[in-house]
Amino acid sequence: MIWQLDLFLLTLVVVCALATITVRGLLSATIIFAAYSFLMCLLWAEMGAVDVAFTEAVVGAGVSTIFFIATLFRSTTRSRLLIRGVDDPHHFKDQGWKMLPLMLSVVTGMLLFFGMADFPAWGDPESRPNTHVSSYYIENAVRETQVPNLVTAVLGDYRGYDTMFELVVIYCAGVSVVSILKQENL
Amino acid sequence: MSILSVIVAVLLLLGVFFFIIGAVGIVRFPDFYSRLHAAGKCDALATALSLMAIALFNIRDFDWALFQSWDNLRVSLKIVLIILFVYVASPAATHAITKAAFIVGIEPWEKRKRNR
Amino acid sequence: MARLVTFFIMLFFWVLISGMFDAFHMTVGALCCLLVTIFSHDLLFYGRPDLSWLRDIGKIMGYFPWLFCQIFLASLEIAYIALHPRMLDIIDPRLVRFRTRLRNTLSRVTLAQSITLTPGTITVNMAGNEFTVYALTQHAAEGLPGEMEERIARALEGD
Amino acid sequence: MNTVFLIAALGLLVSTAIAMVRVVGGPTVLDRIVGVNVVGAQTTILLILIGYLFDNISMFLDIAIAYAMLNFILAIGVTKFFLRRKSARGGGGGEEH
Repeated sequence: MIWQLDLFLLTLVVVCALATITVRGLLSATIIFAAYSFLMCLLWAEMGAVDVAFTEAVVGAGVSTIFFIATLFRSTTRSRLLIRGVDDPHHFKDQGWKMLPLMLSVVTGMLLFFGMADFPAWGDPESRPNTHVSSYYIENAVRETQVPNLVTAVLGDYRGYDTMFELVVIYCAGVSVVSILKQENL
Repeated sequence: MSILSVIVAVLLLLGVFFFIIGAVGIVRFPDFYSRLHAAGKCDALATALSLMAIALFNIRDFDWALFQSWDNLRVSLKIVLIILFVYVASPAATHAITKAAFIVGIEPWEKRKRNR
Repeated sequence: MARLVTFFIMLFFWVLISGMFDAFHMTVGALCCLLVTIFSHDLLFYGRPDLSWLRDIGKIMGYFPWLFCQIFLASLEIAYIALHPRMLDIIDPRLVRFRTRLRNTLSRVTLAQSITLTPGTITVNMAGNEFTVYALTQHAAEGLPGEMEERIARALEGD
Repeated sequence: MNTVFLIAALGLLVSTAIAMVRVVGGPTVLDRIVGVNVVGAQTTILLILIGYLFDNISMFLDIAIAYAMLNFILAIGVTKFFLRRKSARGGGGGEEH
């Protein structure tokens, strides 16, 4: 965890997220979302969660972007093909500020933020998960599962059913991408 | 600080410099097609320079007798593999984007238009 | 022949990427490479089942350093343009069409990729032996196809 | 040497920020695609640099390879749909709202 990189990446991710929801044209939003995904994966990798980063890269940047675009090109929404759409300033005017959703999201965000205060510090060796579950895995995983890599042992053995259905989901996603991209009359 | 470290640092910072130039280029150039030139520089030169620096740094203490250093050599070869992949793939991607732009009908910026 | 070469290239990549040298992983790797070879041996080398590709690889390795130097020089030029305060006066984008004398598909594709890789020029279209290239400056447009075509012809077509 | 890598990573992030200007504010969708491509190339390098900072290069390298490929697939996949719609849209300006 390198705080300089963290700060910079978080700023970029927030900019990306804001741009995704404010930009006119769904295609543009999809492309910005792909950039968001790339940066998010970098953030995961930077915090040490390499497996999450890998999933984010493949699913977020690869599969979901292609899915979004395929859906956009097959559907007939009015704003689907805004290829030259520059963000026009009247966009917000006709909507007005919706007060209730704004209040709701601010309150929820505050609650989540307060809930974060109860978390153990990042990488704290004395925290509850690190003293109870991990030590068991560290001591017994090699003997019980014969897998040299600890993360693989947890994912593939102790949480085997979870991982299996995750793999089924990813496989289905791959098959659907292939079947959508193979359509001749797009 | 050995000579290798200096070479690695120079290559790496040169790569970062070209990345920054590429980013400035895609912001400053007037139309879509000229932005592609700047983006191509990022892919072709900056990626190769920085990856070469990292690959060189990875085999800094290569020793024929040690298994560990053979593993490092393998990692360096993987990095070279990325360079080769980028060199084959990025022109194809650029070509695809250019073709899409012609089909969509984005007009190139021309000098004559400004003088008129 | 083509299958054998494909198999060994696949195996090389397997070893490079996996890094495990015990019997189990090597066997799995060999099986995977065998399957890939059976299903798609005609993708890597089509219609050329002789050893001439080895010579080609050797020759094209001599071409890459020159290409890299060209990319470096052209990048410096683009960097100068991108940082110039009055950039719009310098650049003069234009489409250039020219015919190439290269005969193989492989060497033509190499030429197109090299042109795109060199900053300042992008191959827009390649129909038969006619290339359409989008150049950023007049200087970049004048340098086409020039030395690059000669070197590719020497490397890949044996002229 | 770690300092050099950290400086390089920060420089790369600065250039990512500059490229994001084009991604966020690019006038056309294709400009955004070019921007995303550049961001992807920078991210590949950045991942390997982070791998060095964590002293665990081989694990991060695999993600970097996947990144380099995804970057390519993204560009090809997006433009494929533009190419497919050649006949349907007739090369118009694309300003349908």
